[in-house]
Amino acid sequence: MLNTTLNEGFTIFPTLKRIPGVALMLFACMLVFSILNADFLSVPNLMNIGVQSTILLMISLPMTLVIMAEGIDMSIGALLTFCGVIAAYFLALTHNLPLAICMAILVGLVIGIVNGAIIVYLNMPPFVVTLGMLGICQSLALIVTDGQTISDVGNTIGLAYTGNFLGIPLPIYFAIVSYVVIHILLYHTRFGTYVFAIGGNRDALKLAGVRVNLHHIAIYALSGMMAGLASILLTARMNSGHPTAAIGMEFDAIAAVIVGGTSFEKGNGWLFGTFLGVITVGVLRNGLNLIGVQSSIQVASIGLLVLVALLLDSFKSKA
Amino acid sequence: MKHHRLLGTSVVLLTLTTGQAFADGEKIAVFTKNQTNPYFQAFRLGSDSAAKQMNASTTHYVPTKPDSIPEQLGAIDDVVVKKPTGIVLIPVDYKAINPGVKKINDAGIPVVNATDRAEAGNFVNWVGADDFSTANAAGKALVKALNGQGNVVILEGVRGVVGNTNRVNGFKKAIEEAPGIKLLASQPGNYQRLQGLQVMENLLQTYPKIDGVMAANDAMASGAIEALEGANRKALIVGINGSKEAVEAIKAGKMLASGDAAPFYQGCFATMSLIRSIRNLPVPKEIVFPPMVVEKATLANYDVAPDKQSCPAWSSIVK
Amino acid sequence: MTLPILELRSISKFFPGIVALDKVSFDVYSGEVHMLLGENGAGKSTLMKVLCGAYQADGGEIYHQGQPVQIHHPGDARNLGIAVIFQEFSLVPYLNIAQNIFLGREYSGSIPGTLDHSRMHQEAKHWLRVLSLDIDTHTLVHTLGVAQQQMVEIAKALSQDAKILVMDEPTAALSDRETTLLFEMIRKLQSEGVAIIYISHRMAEVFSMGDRITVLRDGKQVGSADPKTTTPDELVQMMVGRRVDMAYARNFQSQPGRVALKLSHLCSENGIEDISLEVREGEIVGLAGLVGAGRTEVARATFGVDKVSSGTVEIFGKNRTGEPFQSVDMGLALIPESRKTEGLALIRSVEENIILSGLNKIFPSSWINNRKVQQISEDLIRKLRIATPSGKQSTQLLSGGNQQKIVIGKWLTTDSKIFIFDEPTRGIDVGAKAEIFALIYKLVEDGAAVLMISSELSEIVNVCDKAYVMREGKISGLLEKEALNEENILKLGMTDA
Amino acid sequence: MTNLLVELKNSSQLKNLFFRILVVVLICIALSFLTEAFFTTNNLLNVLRQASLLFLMASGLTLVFLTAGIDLSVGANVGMSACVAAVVMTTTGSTALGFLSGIGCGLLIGIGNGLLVTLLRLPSFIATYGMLWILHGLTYYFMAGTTINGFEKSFRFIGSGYLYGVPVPIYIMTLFLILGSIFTKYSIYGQQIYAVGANPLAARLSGVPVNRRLMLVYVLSGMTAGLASLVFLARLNSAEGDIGESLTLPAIAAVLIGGTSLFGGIGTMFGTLIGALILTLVLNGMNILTIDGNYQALVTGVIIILSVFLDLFFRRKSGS
Repeated sequence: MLNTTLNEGFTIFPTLKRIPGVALMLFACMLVFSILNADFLSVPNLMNIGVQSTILLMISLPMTLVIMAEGIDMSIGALLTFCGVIAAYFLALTHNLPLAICMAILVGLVIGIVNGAIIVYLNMPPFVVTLGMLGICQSLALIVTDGQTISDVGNTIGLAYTGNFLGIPLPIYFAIVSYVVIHILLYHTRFGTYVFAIGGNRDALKLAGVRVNLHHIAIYALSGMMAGLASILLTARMNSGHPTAAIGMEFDAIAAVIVGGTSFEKGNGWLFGTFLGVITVGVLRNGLNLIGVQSSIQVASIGLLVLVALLLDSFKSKA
Repeated sequence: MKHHRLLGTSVVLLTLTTGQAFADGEKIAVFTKNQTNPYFQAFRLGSDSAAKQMNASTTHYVPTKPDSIPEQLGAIDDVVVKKPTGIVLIPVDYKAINPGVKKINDAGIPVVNATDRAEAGNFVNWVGADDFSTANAAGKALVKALNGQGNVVILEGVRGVVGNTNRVNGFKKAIEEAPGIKLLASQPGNYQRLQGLQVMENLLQTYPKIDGVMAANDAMASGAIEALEGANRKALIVGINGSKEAVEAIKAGKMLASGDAAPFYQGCFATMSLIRSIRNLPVPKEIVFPPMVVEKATLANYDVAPDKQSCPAWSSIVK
Repeated sequence: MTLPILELRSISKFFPGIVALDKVSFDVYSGEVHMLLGENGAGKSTLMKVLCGAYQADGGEIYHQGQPVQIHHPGDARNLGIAVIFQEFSLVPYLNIAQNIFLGREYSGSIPGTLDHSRMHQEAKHWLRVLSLDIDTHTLVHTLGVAQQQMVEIAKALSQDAKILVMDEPTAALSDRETTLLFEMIRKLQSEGVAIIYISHRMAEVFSMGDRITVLRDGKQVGSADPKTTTPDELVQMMVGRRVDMAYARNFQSQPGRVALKLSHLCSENGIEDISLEVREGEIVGLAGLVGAGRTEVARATFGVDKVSSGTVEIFGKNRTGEPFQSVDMGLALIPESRKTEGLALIRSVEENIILSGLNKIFPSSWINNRKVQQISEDLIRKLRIATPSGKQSTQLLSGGNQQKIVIGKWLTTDSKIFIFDEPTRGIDVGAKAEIFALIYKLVEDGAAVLMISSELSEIVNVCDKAYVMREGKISGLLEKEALNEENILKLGMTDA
Repeated sequence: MTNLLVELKNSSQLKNLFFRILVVVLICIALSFLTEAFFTTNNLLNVLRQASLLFLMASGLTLVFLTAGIDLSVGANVGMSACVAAVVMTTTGSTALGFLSGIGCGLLIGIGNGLLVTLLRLPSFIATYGMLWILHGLTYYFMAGTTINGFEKSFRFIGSGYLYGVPVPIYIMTLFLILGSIFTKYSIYGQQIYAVGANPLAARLSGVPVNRRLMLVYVLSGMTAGLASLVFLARLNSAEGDIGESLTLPAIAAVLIGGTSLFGGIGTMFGTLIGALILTLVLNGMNILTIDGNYQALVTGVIIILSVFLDLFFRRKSGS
């Protein structure tokens, strides 16, 4: 009976067993890097980590919900790329920022809904559907840009990434807002409750007379929409649209979610864990760069991070 | 030998007052695109060698995912925090890098641009080979060998990468100039060996008579060699980069020529220029390595493996 | 004479290969407790699922206070004021008690779109108090024990202040105290005019609680009865039909041989303590007790599924250690409680399932000879009278009885000497039941040792040579010869005895 | 009633397989109408040879899928094994040693994955993903951006040689297809692997040594990757770090298109072969029709979704 947790609100204070390996890893990394490099704990550097983690965080948060609902979204990286290209495309075309943003989010939303609809109504494995969608988005991005970089986007959108408010970079606000919003969605709304239920006991939800399918699709819609939103930052970051910018990011997101203690089964999810997962990867990359560790070692250490974090968990659950 | 050929080359020179500074031990951050392409390895070795000669030290930053723009931008953020004495930058994408360059400039860190010419930003100078004329020279070599008669296919690199566009155009120019040469097809092989091989295999099926192959890099060229051997067909092949394997292939008579972008020398002189400018020594605004072609005649110059080479004296090249 | 609040007329429901409900008519009035009786697999649960909108009836009509109504969707059922306490839990493991109780009926908070957690927790607390259940409503249900989960189920149903309350064997997992509590609740609700449909096959409850009794058998309605005028025996007659004795017919005397299975002071990580028992060749030993008393855990620990924390399992004097496959090599066989989740690879064929356990023994070369596989499976299909068109049939298309036979048949391809049956007849129609027992007897006559777990006292009493009774993870007694009767089992099994 | 269902099922299984072959045939017919260059012995052999590389990677993966697992490290495995083999061959000059080291490397990686999944009970998806990064890191580190090339003719033979006018990789593919099918269908291990995938608990309670079988599957997958790497090596005559990476997702796609279920217990080697063929045909067709490369991923994606959908559709229709 150790593992009893306040399920809404105070998830930031997990009970003993819920402290995932990732939290320990994060702590360890912070410790090591702050010893090895003076700049690490400097405010601008911490800002850096935050800013760099934002995009990944924005797609990992909804990915948490998707995985809780015993699904997976392999298309998110390609979708992020595609939306970014769309944003850049419309900026170059009309130089109308709001329009571009709307289009990007709209495209993300639509593709998310398509994913969800196929998965729920045709009752197909999410992995397959989204893997197919991955290819489709990849192509669409190439087709829209014909493989070129779209850089005629003006300077307004760039501010979304470089600009800051009260001395804090805008992306940080993006991150905070998306976290808070999705936290509320998950822990303080019907939708959130049903996310737990769809993964945990879909029949129970049906018997409770809830329109399960709609909520199930909504999860993927949310995932797509967040990708659209994040794509704004992606485009802003490069101040251009590039057809292969975020390819493969879905894996980073999935890894962050799993490392954060969300499991593929029974709707067992933890949003804050995902946050930790994302930050840990960010800290690791940043720290290794500061120390100037060879890139090949960086590659290996990311793999180690993922495995060790999970091993810590599996040992804890055995102990 | 090779130095002699370079002696003759005229280089635009921007004279500065030669105020000698004796400070050394500069920390140089070198950004390349990926860890797998020999081209960048040669570049890294070049800059290491140069730094060693001038008592400076280098740290290399390579995306963990090959050619990942967000990662390169992230690394730049981290490095700026670290405030190295100077930066040598090969942008993954010449447009998408802009925000990164801006960040470096804002931090007041001197930066040299190498290989792919960045769209904007203040650089100490640009060091690179002119992809267009290099490709054009290689193309011309092929045309010459074919006596201006025959069918040719082009294996493109990654669509949308400026280097690739220039190389392909260089090839096409060479073809246009020779009325007897017919361009059958120009298909992307994404600089990948396997893709170059399979694309070539498939093209061999469509076209019964292919006399020449122009590949945008040596990896695809050697892929093409394998494809031809596999199909028991003969064609003259040119590639670009003058890499070790190309040199061997040319020696073995499997390959006609390879346009030499002189990555090692680019590394050398990019780094030298940077250190020199830091020490207030004069540096030219541009160091462009003139088109050179590795072929039977010039093989001698290329017999040294990159890791055995060391940088020539600054004066031997820049007059 | 008022109208029944709910009336079903000749409801039918078909599944591939089975007629689950065959023209069942059934009604219930406000303020009465209508007992729905029947063996497992008689169609009670199906009928209930039709009531709550989980299934669509394939025929028949439903009337609510005389008005014809359609129940297409659980929502419809709720609108009619029907609340259900399910047997297999309808709880969400990683939601807390309050969220589960109000699943699908959440209270909105002051900020539009958000939830009013505090209010839900208050009400949840209220209902838990009513059931005198002392748990924090923030507890995630996957951390609760079976009994507690059942109580949450009940709280969930009660909190819907339904006009019609359907209970599917609500006491199955409950201790005595909880049971009496539940009964008090039912009386109270009854007095408030709630109509209660109570599904059970426990005589005691039927007579203490029921106002009316309807008996189902094999999906058919075999009759109604008034508890005041009928006797248990009559009901049993109705429930199992003429075959009542035949089901357990045991026409041989067992000659116990040497000790085959010996547990001494066995403790497992799943909460069984100091279990010691013996099973000899040629005898059937029962393991009785309430659900949750730890009988299945004993089986799992013996077979090596759960880790043994202390104590020993001896098979013909040899110590058993390690994984199930090692137990199998030592001649142990387990027919698990749940066929679908533990017994069969449902998407694979009958053949493949039957052959699975025997593979090593039948094909020592580890290369399979399909003709031989076919022979063996066809042979077993014939011997066990498994109703399947062919060995190639995928097992999920078969009825429960036939599936169970396959799970048993699996072990006839090995040279197992000791068989542990965990609820071998759960959810099987009476005919198949008889065949299964015939099988068990056959095994015993051939000198096998059998340990049988069953919740149906009559089975233990009629089938076993002796029986151990468990309570709260410990063995509370051994009953032999004339001492082996239902009263004694209940006495030893009762939590507060 | 059940009789009818069974007939339906059996017939649908036929339909199911038939449908896959049909797709291949249809693509072929379409292509041969579009260009005369397609339906030539040369091109067909060429397609088969390209498919063989994909199939070699996918065949091991199929076994993993049968146990409801996944192996994302297969591409990285190919890369590393190829480099190891190349180094050994160039340093010792012994083809045999290179061969062994290549397969050995794959095997070790397989063991690593197996341990992570069985002993430490990590979800295969994440375990093999972590493995992927580690392998890449090590490979990059030791290769340091160089490529090794120029191998013995005798070795090159397995990749680019011909036997009776047919490329050697095709023989290897056929061999793997046969061995794989025999292993899955006619060995008790194969049977047990299906059972483990279909219902691990039931398999365990039926006396199947589940962990050992899982281990076996990952080891085999690793070894196939190791062997595939050798064929790659011999084919490309050069080794570099990311040699196999571009084929990881296609290999997974091939398995899925081949009708192997993500949830385990269903699937065949032959299906995977067809999956590989379909993917290769699409690319080959687009090349010889010189269609813009931008559309390749699109077509592939659509094919993945469609084929799996039709597969499920038929299976559901069969009432199971």
